[in-house]
Amino acid sequence: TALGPAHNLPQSFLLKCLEQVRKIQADGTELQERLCATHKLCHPEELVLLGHSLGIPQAPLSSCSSQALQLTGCLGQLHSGLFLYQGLLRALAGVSSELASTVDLLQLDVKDFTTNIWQQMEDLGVAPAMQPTQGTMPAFTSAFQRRAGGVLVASNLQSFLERAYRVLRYLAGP
Amino acid sequence: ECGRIISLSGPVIRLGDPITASCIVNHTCSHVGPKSEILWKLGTEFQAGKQHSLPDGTQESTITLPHLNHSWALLACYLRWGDSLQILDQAELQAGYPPAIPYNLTCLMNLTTNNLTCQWEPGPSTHLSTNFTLKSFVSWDNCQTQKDSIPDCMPEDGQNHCSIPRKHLQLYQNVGVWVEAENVLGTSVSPQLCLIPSDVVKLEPPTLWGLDPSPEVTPPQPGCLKLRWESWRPSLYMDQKCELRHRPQLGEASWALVSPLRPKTFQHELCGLLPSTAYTLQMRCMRWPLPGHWSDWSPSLELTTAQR
Amino acid sequence: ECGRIISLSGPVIRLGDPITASCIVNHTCSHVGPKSEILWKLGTEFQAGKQHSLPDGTQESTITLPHLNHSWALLACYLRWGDSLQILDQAELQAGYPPAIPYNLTCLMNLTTNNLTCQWEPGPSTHLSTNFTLKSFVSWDNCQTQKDSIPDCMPEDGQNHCSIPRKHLQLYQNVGVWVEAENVLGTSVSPQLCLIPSDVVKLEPPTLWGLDPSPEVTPPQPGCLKLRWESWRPSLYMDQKCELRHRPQLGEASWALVSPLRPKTFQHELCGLLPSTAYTLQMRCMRWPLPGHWSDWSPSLELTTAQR
Repeated sequence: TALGPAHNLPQSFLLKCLEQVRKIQADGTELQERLCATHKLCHPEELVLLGHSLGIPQAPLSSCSSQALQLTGCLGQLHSGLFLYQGLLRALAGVSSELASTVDLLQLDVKDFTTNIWQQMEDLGVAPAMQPTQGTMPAFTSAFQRRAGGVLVASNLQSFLERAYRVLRYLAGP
Repeated sequence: ECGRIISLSGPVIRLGDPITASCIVNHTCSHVGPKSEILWKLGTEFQAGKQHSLPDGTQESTITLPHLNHSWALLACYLRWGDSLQILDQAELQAGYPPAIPYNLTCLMNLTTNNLTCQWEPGPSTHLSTNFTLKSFVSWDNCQTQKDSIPDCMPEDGQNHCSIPRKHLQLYQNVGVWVEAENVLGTSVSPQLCLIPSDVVKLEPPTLWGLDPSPEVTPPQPGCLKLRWESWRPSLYMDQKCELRHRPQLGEASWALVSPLRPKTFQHELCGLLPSTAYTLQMRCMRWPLPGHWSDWSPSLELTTAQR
Repeated sequence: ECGRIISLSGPVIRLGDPITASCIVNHTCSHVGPKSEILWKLGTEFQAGKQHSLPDGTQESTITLPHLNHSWALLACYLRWGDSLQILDQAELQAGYPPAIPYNLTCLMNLTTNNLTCQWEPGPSTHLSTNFTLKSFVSWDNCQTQKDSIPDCMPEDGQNHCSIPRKHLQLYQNVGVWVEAENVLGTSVSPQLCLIPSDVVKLEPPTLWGLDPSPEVTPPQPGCLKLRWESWRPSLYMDQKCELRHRPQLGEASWALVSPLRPKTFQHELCGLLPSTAYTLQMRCMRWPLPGHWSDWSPSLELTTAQR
């Protein structure tokens, strides 16, 4: 059912989600700025070819589009997407000493947000019986690939969060 | 070995409790006559004990000290040997109290260090080496049940605060936290706090700037000031409300308050003030509408209103 | 994997040496046409390399940089793909120098910390991470042969001094000590010092006191001063000689020297001075007759001679 702003999500849950999205966006921007400053990897569009060869997956949010918003499906896709990004960020481990703490913080904040969504799905009784398991992650075989992967993952995550923010903003109402 | 102390009531006792100790002198202690006198020395004071012989010729002296009024003392067992006094053995006596219940436990989430720092009042001194441990766990209900464990947080020696690192925290879930105090005489546990880290974020004050006239900034009207502000950068991801207070620098006027204000603005004209008067302005912010604490007031900004 | 850099002359080279690198693009890199152009970017500057195809269709571009004039640079291999440039790989280039020979190695025995602290000059910067190690051994001859080994002393990052703990030292035996510097381009070794720790004790200055008249101390004669001194307490076990220097506070008189003096005296009358004149006095001491270094001069003591 296409839901207008009327839905059974608690306002405090939505406000927390909006705050968490902003926090993760800030973490992501920090990572992007450091990758640019430290390793001169500043433009994801220069890494499209590498992205293809590394096979970095993207997370769909089709159930969250404002034209065809499907709440349960949207929450599920939000959770799966965040869960995917947790895995991608973990695969970046060892990216470089300068970036390690930034990636760790980003991963912790994504994990917190994933937990919040899962808990809300449980409260609504729409959570799958089993927590999802992580699919195969790209294998970064060099320091450069981890850094380039960092740029691509951060850039994809920012656009994912942008779409998530729009639907959460819509659900939270004016 | 000629003799030694057997302390009956433990090396560490409660301050004020009596201590009983006995010292035995083996009959095999060759240099010693059968009826040699055993003496006790507590600190610098000699005392006699009750001395008797055991069937095998061993001499035993027992002493009961009504109450130890020092938290630490040396108790020595002497033997009179000719006209000298010989130390046979020495015991360190410690006295103190079991730990009081730690109280006033409070926690703040620090966005710079990303730690949850908790502090508490340890209560009166126990005179004994007492270890404090900050215990906590993640809970998905209001701290009735544990969802995830968190490693114990051991404060640095003598400190009554401890910081739980970000990696053990879930910022938007409940954390049950309490303090355990332990020494040789016992253990005590503080009441448990149940809090959500992101609700106890410690906000640093916002920053206030005056706006100098420039192409983009027209000079303020008489009796007005132009300023801008931004809440503490690491907290910008939080929705916040802020309040501004101002008063003329001179005189004893009380603060006037302007509230609520957005956490960030590039140009704000504050009017209704006395013309050509020097004003002191301060601002503070708070996470809102989600729960939070007020930051401290920002350092003062001094601005003078335009002349009529 | 579409392509990668194979740097032929190592990631770290001598500053000024040429660098040759090549980048290969696999023919399997599906999205890529057979004859795509490979470009290089050093820092922010694009450069073309010599490009050719290998029998298996792989494209290879080789570039030779005459000399690297930065100690650190990023070299990236790009592929022209449609109207965009795609990064295939990136290498961090480091250039610097092998370590110079450390010089001016000196050591002092510190009687407070009981460490033998040695310091040296590292020589010009190598632009590379360079580790310094203080090596030493105990010798019963003049450092020709090793009697006992001493563990390597690793200075803290960036420091050019290191302290050998007392437990590794024999204070009255020779110690052979030198510095080794190492980085990825090479190793260098300083000349070896051969010293006896107790001969290089760093003495702190003695302490000087004026003597106020009292029952035991009769007031000084006109033109005389009464004082006492004691050399630095931790060094009192050493025979020492000390020297005193004095001069009127006012005016430009040069120091007068009184030497040699015992390291400790309870009462010394210094005469031959101008009456009712304020004098500045300082003292220093040195281990003697055994070898040693002069301490610094003590802080000044101001005393005024009695009137005529």
